[in-house]
Amino acid sequence: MTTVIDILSWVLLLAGSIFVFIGGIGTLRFPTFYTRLHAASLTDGIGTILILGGLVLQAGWTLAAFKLLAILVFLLLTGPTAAYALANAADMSGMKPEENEVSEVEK
Amino acid sequence: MFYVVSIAIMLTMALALVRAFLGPSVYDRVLSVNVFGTKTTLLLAVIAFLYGRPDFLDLALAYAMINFIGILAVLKFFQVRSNQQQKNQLPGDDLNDNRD
Amino acid sequence: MVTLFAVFLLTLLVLTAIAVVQTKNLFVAVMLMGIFSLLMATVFFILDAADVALTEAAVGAGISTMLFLATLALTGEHEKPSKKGPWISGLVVAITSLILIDATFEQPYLGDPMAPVQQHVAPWYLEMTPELMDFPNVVTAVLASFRGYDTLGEVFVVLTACIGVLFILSAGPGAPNPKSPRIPTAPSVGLRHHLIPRVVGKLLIPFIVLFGLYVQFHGEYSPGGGFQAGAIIAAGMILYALLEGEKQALKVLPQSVLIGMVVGGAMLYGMVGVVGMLMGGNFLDYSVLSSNPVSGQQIGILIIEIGVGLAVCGALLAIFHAFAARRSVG
Amino acid sequence: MEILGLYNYWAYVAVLMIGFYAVIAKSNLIKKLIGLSIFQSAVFLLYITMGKVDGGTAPIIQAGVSDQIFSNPLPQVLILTAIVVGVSTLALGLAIVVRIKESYGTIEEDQIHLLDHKS
Repeated sequence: MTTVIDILSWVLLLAGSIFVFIGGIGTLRFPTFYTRLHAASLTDGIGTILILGGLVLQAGWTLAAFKLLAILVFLLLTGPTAAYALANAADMSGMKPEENEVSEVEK
Repeated sequence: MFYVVSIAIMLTMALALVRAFLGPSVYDRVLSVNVFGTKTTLLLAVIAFLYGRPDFLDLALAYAMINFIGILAVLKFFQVRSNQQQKNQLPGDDLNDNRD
Repeated sequence: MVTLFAVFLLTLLVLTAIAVVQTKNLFVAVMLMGIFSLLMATVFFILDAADVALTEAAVGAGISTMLFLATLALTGEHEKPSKKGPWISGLVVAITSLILIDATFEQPYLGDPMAPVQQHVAPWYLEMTPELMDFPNVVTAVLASFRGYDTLGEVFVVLTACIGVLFILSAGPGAPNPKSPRIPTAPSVGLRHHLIPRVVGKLLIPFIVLFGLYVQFHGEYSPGGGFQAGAIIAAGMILYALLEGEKQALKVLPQSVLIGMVVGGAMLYGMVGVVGMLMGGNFLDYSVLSSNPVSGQQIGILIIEIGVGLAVCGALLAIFHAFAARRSVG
Repeated sequence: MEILGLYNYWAYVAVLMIGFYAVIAKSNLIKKLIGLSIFQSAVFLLYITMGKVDGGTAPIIQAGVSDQIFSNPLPQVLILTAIVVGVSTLALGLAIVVRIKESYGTIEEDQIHLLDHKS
């Protein structure tokens, strides 16, 4: 039973790190701000769920698992909020997605 | 296994850092600070397991909280500044080309 | 292996520091300072300093970023190019760094258990903490009891700095004037127009304060204590001020209450020492506070940690409000 | 690991000198304060580096585990308080910068000198 849980947790951790890393590449390589935001915030969500889920399986029924779940809930609430707030602030400042795309390509 | 995860997270941190250096707009930099913060939270959680001391997860929780408050503080800063610019009718420095 | 992590993170740290110094936009510099603090805190954690990492995260990445942003809102964010050439400064820095690097070759290697610093006092602290205080966090024990004088001094430094900031910022053209009503576009409106951050933020504030209290009262058993808890609770209250506006936040915790917290916290700390003297012990010797020296130590440490938490939380909040209340001039 | 044994100290020197350079070469007062913070962080790094013990763990004694090696708690205590004191002194510096901006209209050191000489 423990090996099954171990393998499952490793799969989750590995998948999480792949997602996180892909998100990192997207943050670096995408051409405009909004696309970068998209890459960062989406992979943040799934990467957090997978990595913390894998850690919860490692921790078992302990206080650590509860703390991990608290971190997970916290990150899942704050991550999208921060992404929304950022996109909103950028939009309010007059940085429009389509204009930005054109100007960025030209640069 | 934890090593693989932490190396992946650290590489992502490095990528986010490069984005923070490059910009070009301030929002890109704020975005990379946010990405960096969540990755630091995850890294700390993983390292707590790596060290075999999961009771240190408090730190990761604190990081997550502080990171969020920081982003909202930045948002507030943008709002205050745009208010000031409207009030003073200053030409205003264009946010979108902060290439330095 | 983990040491290699530290090497990697330290390299990023140095690069971040260079980027902070060379950027001309101060807002960008402040953002990069946030990253710098997070990296620093992670390095501290890898180097086994969990308490310090918690403090650096709460204070360095949280509070000082907010203070810098509050100042930038008042002073503007563009650095003008300096006229004086960097050559002389560069030369001074180069010479100093050569001397310092030469000195590092005399240092013991990282983690050397035979290094002089590991031989004296510290083993005694580690050995005596379970015996004298009967709780696991040696850092809290050293902070609050073995080196209680130091900490008392630090609390009074925080108090003095808070008084200084309040004095400096209560005069001059930008000072908050209670007679003239604020114009509605002033910074005090908060994030009214941002519904989602407001709702989520307000939802999280109770949990942040609760977590702060946990850090405060669990500080003997896990990383934490008065300094960290004060900073975390202050950050939570600052979040409230950001969301609801200064006015509302000052209604919840008026400036007078905050100053009361700072002074009261420092006084509480000092009074524990005086009570110890009255009960026949030395200043800040908690063993006499109870018939059992171990529980006396625990009571004393609990009370002074509350004093530290109150003082730090009050000071940071009072300083933040002093900055936020000012109008930008010209 | 022998080669990397001094890496922390080199990183400390590098960060310290970057902060030092910002303090002496930059004329913007906020930049100077940022440099001071960096300088301060370098000192923290030095102390925490000195406290690390090989194979050690954070000085929080785990129940039921014997034979643990702990890192040195003393530098950690010194730095913990220094961080909080550091931020309060930073606030004092920033408050002075705000007042200078109001009185002189600028926070560039060379312009402040010019204004001082004119009057």
